[in-house]
Amino acid sequence: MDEIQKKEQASSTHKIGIYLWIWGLLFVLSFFSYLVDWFQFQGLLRHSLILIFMFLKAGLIMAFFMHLYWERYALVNILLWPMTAIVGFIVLMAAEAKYTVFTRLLYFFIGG
Amino acid sequence: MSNNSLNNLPEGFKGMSHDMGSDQTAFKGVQWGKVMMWIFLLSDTFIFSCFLISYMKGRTSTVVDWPNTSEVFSLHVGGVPVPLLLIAIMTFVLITSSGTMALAVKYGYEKNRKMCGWLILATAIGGLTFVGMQIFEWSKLIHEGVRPWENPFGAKQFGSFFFMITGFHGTHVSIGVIFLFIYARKVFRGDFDNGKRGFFTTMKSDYVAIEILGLYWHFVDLVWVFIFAFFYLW
Amino acid sequence: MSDEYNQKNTPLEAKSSETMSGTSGTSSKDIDYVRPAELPEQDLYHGHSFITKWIFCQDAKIIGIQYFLTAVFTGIVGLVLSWLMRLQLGYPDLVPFITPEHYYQFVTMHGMIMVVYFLTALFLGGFGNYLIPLMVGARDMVFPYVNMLSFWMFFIAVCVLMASFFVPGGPTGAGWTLYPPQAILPGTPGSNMGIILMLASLSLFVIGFTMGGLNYIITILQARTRGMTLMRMPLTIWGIFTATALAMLAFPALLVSCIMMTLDKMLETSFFMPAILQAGEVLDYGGGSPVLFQHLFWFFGHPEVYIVALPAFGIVSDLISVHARKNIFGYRMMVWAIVGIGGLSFFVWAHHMYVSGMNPWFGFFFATTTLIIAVPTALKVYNWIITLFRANIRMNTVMLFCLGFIVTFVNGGITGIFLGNVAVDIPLSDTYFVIAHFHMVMGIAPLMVIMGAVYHWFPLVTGRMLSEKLGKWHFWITFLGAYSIYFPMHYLGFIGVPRRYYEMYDSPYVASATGMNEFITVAALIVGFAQLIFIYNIVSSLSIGKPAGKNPWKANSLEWLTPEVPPAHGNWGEKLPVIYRWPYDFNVPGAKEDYITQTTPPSEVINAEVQKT
Amino acid sequence: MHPGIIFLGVIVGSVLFHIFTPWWWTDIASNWGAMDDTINLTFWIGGGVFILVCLFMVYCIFMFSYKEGRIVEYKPEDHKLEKILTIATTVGVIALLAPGLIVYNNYINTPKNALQVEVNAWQWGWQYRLPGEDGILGTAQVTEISDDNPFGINLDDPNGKDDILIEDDVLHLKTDRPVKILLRSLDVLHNYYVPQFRAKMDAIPGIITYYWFEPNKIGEYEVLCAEYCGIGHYAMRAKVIVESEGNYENWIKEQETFSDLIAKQEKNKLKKNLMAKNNN
Repeated sequence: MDEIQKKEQASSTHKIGIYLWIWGLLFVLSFFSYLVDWFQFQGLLRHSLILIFMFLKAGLIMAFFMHLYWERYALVNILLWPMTAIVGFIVLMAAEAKYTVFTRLLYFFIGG
Repeated sequence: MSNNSLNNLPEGFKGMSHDMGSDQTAFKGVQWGKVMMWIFLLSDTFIFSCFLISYMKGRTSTVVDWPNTSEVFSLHVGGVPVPLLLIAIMTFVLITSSGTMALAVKYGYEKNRKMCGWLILATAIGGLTFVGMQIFEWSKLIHEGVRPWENPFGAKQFGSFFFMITGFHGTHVSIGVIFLFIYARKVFRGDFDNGKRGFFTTMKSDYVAIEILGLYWHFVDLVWVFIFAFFYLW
Repeated sequence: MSDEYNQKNTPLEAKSSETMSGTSGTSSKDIDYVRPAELPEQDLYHGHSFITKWIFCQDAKIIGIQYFLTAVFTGIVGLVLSWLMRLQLGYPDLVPFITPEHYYQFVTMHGMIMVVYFLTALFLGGFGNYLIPLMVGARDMVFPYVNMLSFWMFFIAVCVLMASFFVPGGPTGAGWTLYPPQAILPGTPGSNMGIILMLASLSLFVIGFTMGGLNYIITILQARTRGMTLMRMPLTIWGIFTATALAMLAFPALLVSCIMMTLDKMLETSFFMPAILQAGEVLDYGGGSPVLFQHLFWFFGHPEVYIVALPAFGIVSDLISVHARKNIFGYRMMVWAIVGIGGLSFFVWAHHMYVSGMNPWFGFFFATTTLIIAVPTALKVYNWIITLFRANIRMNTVMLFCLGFIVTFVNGGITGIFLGNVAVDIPLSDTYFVIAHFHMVMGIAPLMVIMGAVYHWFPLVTGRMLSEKLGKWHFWITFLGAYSIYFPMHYLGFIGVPRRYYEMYDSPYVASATGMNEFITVAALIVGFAQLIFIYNIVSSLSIGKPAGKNPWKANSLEWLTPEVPPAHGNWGEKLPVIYRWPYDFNVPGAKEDYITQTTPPSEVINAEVQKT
Repeated sequence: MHPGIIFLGVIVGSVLFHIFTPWWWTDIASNWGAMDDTINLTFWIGGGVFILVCLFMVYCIFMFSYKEGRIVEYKPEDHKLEKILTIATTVGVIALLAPGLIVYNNYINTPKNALQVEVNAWQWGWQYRLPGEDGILGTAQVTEISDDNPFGINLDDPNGKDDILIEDDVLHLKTDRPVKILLRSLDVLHNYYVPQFRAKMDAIPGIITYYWFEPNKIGEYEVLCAEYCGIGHYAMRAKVIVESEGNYENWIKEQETFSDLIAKQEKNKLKKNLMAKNNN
């Protein structure tokens, strides 16, 4: 057990600097995503900026605060591959939502 | 139980195939509790994803205008409306608490009891502040007439999804806060140093518990990142 | 599925290279080398009083039995409900108290009980708890306390479910799919307390199951004994593992839809509720989407089908191999098929919704993914029957149930291809063809496996054999009866009889089916009563059954190799077992006996021409 | 008796049942013969696989029943055989899928000349709306429905004025003319299903769904609700009458349009007002 703990410690106690760096980056990124709203960007620009900052933040939290960057690939892959199901669900539901709103507008309001 | 079987393991994808092909454990050197938290968080990710996907479907397919979140969630500072101010502060608080939690985990592994305990306590207070601000936000909106079943700003679903998603997230934060306080007490009492047995489970305490709690707390923060992006900003 | 990728690079040969590099020593020692233990011995809580030993027990074996008995109890309730339904369909007006309200309540509760509270709980909670620690060589589940909570959460869920029979308005009659808007509107029986209790019960079930599921997954991944690689696990464990992984990822969708529907019911939110005009009044709903519920439900519901099927696949593979005295054919392909089916099952859900009014273009996507899933499933069937080829088949009750499984599963699988292919599904969906299909493939087929598994593992659990004679009667009545219930039922679907009809003899072209409906009802009653033989067999064998002794079937897998039979708490006595091979080394050329247990070191069977490690 | 005999009996019995069954498809009365063809194709391929697999199983249990000392084959894997089986299955699956997708493509693409019929479904009944001379249905909403406006047609939509309203559950259709059924539900899920036409689709509140078919056989057909919709589900029937063009034209002439309905109501109102005045 000692060995394991030592190993664990080796992978879990990192220099305090890295945590402070990530922390700072998270604040900056949050501030940027707030600015997206402040400047009232619209359309594609707004959405892509929101997504970029979101994924950067999420990635930093997962990789460094949750130590995923230092975990072995077996665990990382087990955790990330199921997300494909979510991605598929999102894509299909987006298509479904578009279809729903299309039929609603067509048959309830616009006609023709 | 000393052995060197966990040293010199191959890294990267090679390491992955080695780990998966080996006996005893698939995740080398990862404690049971930590795997449990990870798999639980994976399951929880699916819960939040389903909530957010439903929200996407609901928001896209309603023909009534969606309220402008930037206005709905604005605060008046000196008579001037500042968009999303409260939400920005909440995000700030949650990220702060996430940072203190990360440091607590680090000091926990270094067996720095005092530092670890105080940082957990700071995290708990951050979480409590977050919940407090959420309560403020809810009461403000309720005061303005937003209800789960209707609201004066636009689509009915706005209130429903707002209360449901932030409520579910808030519940997660609250549960986390409770556990943070419990663990802060345990750390100060020295349970993790002397391996005191748990009250319910009768299992020995270990500093890895702090990391497990940390995983949960960071996950709560992670979810907030997505809620912030999709619900407030989009 | 996640592990799909990981497993890809897992050659079995990896072991041998490790063996070589492991130690320096004499050559005879070399071939028996197994890596030393990575983890310390598990810390176990041993109960002392009656309560901690038998009721709030942390031993996975006891929890497994608790799960089994609770699930069987709910299953019997479901069975009785199905009789009542069949009586109404076969002999309308014979039983006066079956009104349409009651009929729909029976339909709903029967479906929900059988799918969730019976089959899921039985396979994963029952067999999973009992077999996982034994088969992977662990002392117990990794979190015994959480495991205990899991059962009690399930127990509360069952209590809430049963309570809904006694509330005003009765249980919900919304159909087991609980489709809104009708599930929460007054036109449906039990749309007040009934549906709320149902949703609450499902949520509790999900929470309880999550606790158990974490245990199963982590025990399999992180608590295997020395030498037990993933590719040496019995297929039972693979099936249960993949099913649990699916459950962990699919149940969230159910939980979310339950929460949202509860809010729709209690707070009048409009998640699933568009503008609705009922009884001349426009209700306070607006803008919601009922199809969203169906998507969420089937995103859970289709993996759920495999949550029931995959453990059955796994268990039946083991039973066939042991009783045919031959290794399972294509073990690696079997594993890949299980994992592949599991992974794909998240991309096929909307084949339940071809005529639901979803985006019509989805039909192409989902028909394709669904038929892709048919390939690994078919391969599994081939491998089962190839295993029988040139084997030495014991024609006992267990094997009969396995054969019954193959027949019913192939039948149900092929009708599944009808329903998965979108153009074929359109005329058939929502008819009796669907009912016949899913009862054959996820009712009767898994039930055959459960019964076979009970005959197989009863000696392990109780130390006594079940009666073969009664077992054979039980099998033939159940198999022939069930087959003659569901095989003709497909043809009702061809005529076009829609499902969930309380009665329909006023339609001209259905009148011809009267005779068949009566026949099916009689068969259903007979099959139901035949289960009394089973129950009698179990109860009587507990005291008068032939003592089984150790390893009565001469099986290889680890659960039969415990020092005590039935296994005690902690399973393995002083020392954990060490594993040297897969569990299917039957009739290896050159070996003295027709089986080589997993714990037999290579040096003891030096003459056997073992091909796999 | 050897169990193999009984299993063989089950297989032979299944085949015989299939051959001699009196229960089979109702005679098709629409253009969806292709659906029946794909079903038959699936039946032949699937049924063949079922028989082959089961016969092989029966063969095995006859030949290899337990005998002490029997030589058992020890061959954990056979890559060649596995590959052949995989490819054969894949080919079979493609053969089943491809025609299905082609038929489905027809199913979701309505021909241009299709006659639109809107079916309104509620607990538990049906009514219909047909476009008038302009061939366009007016927009409608559930929230607009009232005694004066039983279909909830938007009053400011000019296309709706000449819509033909049929407040009855009997629908007449012309033979050999494609029909696009637009399904609108007022409360819960329903499904407008005529077994002889093969086609079906759910009616969902909140959106409009559709399907099409071309009736090609004169006669009366029973409509069933095929999606569970509450207590009255089993009794939710209607009737479709497929008739020749002449009869159809006669029928449609007798039906009331939305503007007729409005005019009638105006008249009633006037009458009522007059009566009220006279009484004063």
